[in-house]
Amino acid sequence: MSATLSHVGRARRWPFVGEPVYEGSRIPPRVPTVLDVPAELTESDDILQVNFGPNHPSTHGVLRLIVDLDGETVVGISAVVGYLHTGFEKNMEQKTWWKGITYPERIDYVGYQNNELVFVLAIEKMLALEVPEKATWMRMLLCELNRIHSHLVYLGTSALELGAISMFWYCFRERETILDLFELVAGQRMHTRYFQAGGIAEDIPMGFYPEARKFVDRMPVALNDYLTLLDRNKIWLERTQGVGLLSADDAIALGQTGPVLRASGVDWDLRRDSPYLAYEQVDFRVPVYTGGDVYDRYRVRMDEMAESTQIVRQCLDKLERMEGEPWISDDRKVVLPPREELHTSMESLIHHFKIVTEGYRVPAGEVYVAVESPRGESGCYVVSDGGPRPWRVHFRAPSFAALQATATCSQGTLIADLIAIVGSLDAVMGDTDR
Amino acid sequence: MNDFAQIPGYVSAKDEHGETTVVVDRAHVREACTYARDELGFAMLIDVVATDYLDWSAKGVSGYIGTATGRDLNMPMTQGLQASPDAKPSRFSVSYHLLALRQGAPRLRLQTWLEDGQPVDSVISVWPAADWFEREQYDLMGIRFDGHPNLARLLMEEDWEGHPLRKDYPIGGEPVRFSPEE
Amino acid sequence: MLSAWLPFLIYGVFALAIPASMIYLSFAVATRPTRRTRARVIPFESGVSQGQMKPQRFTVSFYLTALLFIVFDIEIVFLYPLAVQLHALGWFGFGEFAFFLLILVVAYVYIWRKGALDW
Amino acid sequence: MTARLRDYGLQSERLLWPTKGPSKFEEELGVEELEQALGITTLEKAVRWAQTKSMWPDTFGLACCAIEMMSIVGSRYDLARFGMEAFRSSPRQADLLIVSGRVSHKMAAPLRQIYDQMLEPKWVIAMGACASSGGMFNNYAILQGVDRIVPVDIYVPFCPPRPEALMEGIIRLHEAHQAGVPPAYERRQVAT
Repeated sequence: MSATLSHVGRARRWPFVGEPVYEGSRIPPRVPTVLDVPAELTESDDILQVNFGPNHPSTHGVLRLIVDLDGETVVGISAVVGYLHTGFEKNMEQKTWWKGITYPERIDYVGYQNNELVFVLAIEKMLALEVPEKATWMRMLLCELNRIHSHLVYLGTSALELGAISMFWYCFRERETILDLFELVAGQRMHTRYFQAGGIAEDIPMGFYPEARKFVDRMPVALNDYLTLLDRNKIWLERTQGVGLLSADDAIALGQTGPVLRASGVDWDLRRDSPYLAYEQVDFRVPVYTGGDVYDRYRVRMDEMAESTQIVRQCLDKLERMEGEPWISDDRKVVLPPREELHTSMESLIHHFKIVTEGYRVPAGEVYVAVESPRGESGCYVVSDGGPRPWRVHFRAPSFAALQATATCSQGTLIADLIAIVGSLDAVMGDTDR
Repeated sequence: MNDFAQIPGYVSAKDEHGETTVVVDRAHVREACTYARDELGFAMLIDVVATDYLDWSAKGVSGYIGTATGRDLNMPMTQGLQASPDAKPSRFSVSYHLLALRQGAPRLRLQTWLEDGQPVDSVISVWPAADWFEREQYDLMGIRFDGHPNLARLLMEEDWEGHPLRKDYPIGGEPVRFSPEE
Repeated sequence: MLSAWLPFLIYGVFALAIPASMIYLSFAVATRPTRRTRARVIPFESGVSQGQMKPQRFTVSFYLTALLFIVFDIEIVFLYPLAVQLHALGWFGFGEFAFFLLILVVAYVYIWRKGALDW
Repeated sequence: MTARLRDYGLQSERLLWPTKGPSKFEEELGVEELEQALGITTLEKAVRWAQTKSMWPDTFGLACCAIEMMSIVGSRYDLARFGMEAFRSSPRQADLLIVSGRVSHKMAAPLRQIYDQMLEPKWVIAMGACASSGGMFNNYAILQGVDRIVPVDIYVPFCPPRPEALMEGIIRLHEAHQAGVPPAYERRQVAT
């Protein structure tokens, strides 16, 4: 498994694809997401159909896999989703833009900052609103912390499923420090609703920088703990290497993005290839592995955690030099005027009243914005008719595409490997069912 | 960037907020997608989205005079004059968001317009990723995709009637009681 | 005679009393459901079970693995008496034990090479 | 003579908030019903004590509250202090069903089947606003509150509830059961 950490340098081979994991394509011919039981097996009725149902410890959330087993090997699989369909898009059409910002966090409830960011970026793109630099850097910092948080939840739960139970407690120890940082900044551990159309909702509190520094120094040590626990653990290597193979072409054909794509050898990361926020001013490397199996997805996510820690460190350096800068844009048509200004100026009072009662208006048009969330490309397609409410909001869910690869990855594997594969695809059901 | 006129079934193209949208005739969707994938190099289908424009410009919308480049600050908001947004060709729009894995991440939106009940060719043969995307749009918006091997409800229950994301489908849920009297 | 068997008798009484009390308590203290007991009967299939699973045929590889386990597990029964009397038997006992194990190792290597162990 | 529930050993309010008067659910229950429940043999009390100290929850993680429910098992909040760290995955071995997250209509039938397959005595905690009342999703897809299909013992507010909030709910449940309050399905004569 050759590992290449491709640098952010100008010289770049597009897109670097290592030696193929298997020849041809393993996508099931009839329906790409359903693996049919081969004909000769269906007559011999020792095919056992098992429900990896909605309430199953190893499917992260309410995913249901109908698995046909010949003894221990998986010969047929089809995923049933929709058990957590919450009708986000219908609800957001009823809410004004301002109120709608709190919905996207609940979609992908593990990488919630990135989801909120994608909706806010879509609003700002339509409004052609420029955001102060301090807000951009703070958003980037929180999204990277959220990426580490999401990879820690992935590592804790999928290692727990494969028997490495102590990993759960190790990972959740670091996760608690990240949630403390979120709570320090925005007052709540999850779903912080800290991003506003035009910047961030509040200024950065006093004690945030030293706390974040402590975390950034602590994280590499913790990452080293996880590596010593897992990387030379024979059981872990045996259970993950060579399991759930996905070649680069199949990954691109199935619309995979994020760690699953980078583990199959395609060098593609939105933060570097179509930079948003201030990612072009930050130096980080994109881990790419060519094994295309569960082990390489684990290694991509581990390296990403290390890279994200470096990004957080650079954001902290930049932010500490930006004391006293505005943290939200001063365009009164969209952003609430500060409280004290209301007592003195009439216009601010009118703006305040208009924004609070009716909500600010976004010019008519349609926009698609994509962001590199921990699971892959999380996009937001927004159509506005110029009124205070969005006409149509659609979220492109990376987990939705990731689950389409279950049929391709789990061909001929044992049922125990199926748990490792579903864990490695890291699909969050809220994201899949929206 | 080569212009998109050669796409089979090409109707019109527009460039807004830095995104190119090519409107394609409903009957040529599959050829257009194959052309986009093979000649233009859009290797990845990111998303299939259906939008319902039922009574889109029925009631006026007082708001900013939205210009192509976004809001025009010195043009005051319409004081009460109901500016109705521009009419749409027909009720439903199905947009295919494509992404090319190349330098600069070029993106393209292939858009087709159709009325209620008109089917669209499925693009599963072009990108296998379209399987669930199309099933979801069929389930929530009621767009039929011909040639889809397994077009069934994906998110809602199998025996659910109606397509929830349509504009004429009620939001459901319950009226909120703010006081215990009634 | 009784004194020789007394410890065994006490051990037997305890071996009977503890499981019996558990069984009795689980009936005496349990609260019986009165309505909707159909759900108790059907198997738990993570929430979506339609009813009794139709009897399934299991593939032969399960049977093979079970047999191999039994073969290599029953030898423990022969080692218990040896362990108890090892000081009396001395080196002769140890030799017998080694020979006994040698046969088993040969059998183990045979089935290993035959590939009966991998699924 | 209306004896307070507090006199029967419910200490959680007193510890946390000494000046607090009787909590709402004491009035809701009324003393006579409790009097009758408490006039029970000591074996019953011992059984209640045993059941309280090893109430095993069912891993019923639905949405964002499941992530907070997971962090309760973590080392900082540590549900093991209440004898509850063994999250059982099958309802046969679970006593407590923590409905953590929003319940969609498609998930209602499996939820009800899992609740039926749990053995008595069983309890339900509706964790979070979405499980208690549908939360901010008042639409076609979400069940407006899980008490439409299962009798609920404890409602935990917030979205998502902090681990401390869920533990407050769990402590309340333990104290109520220890004090003799019957589970929800008996109190409300609902199908078990």
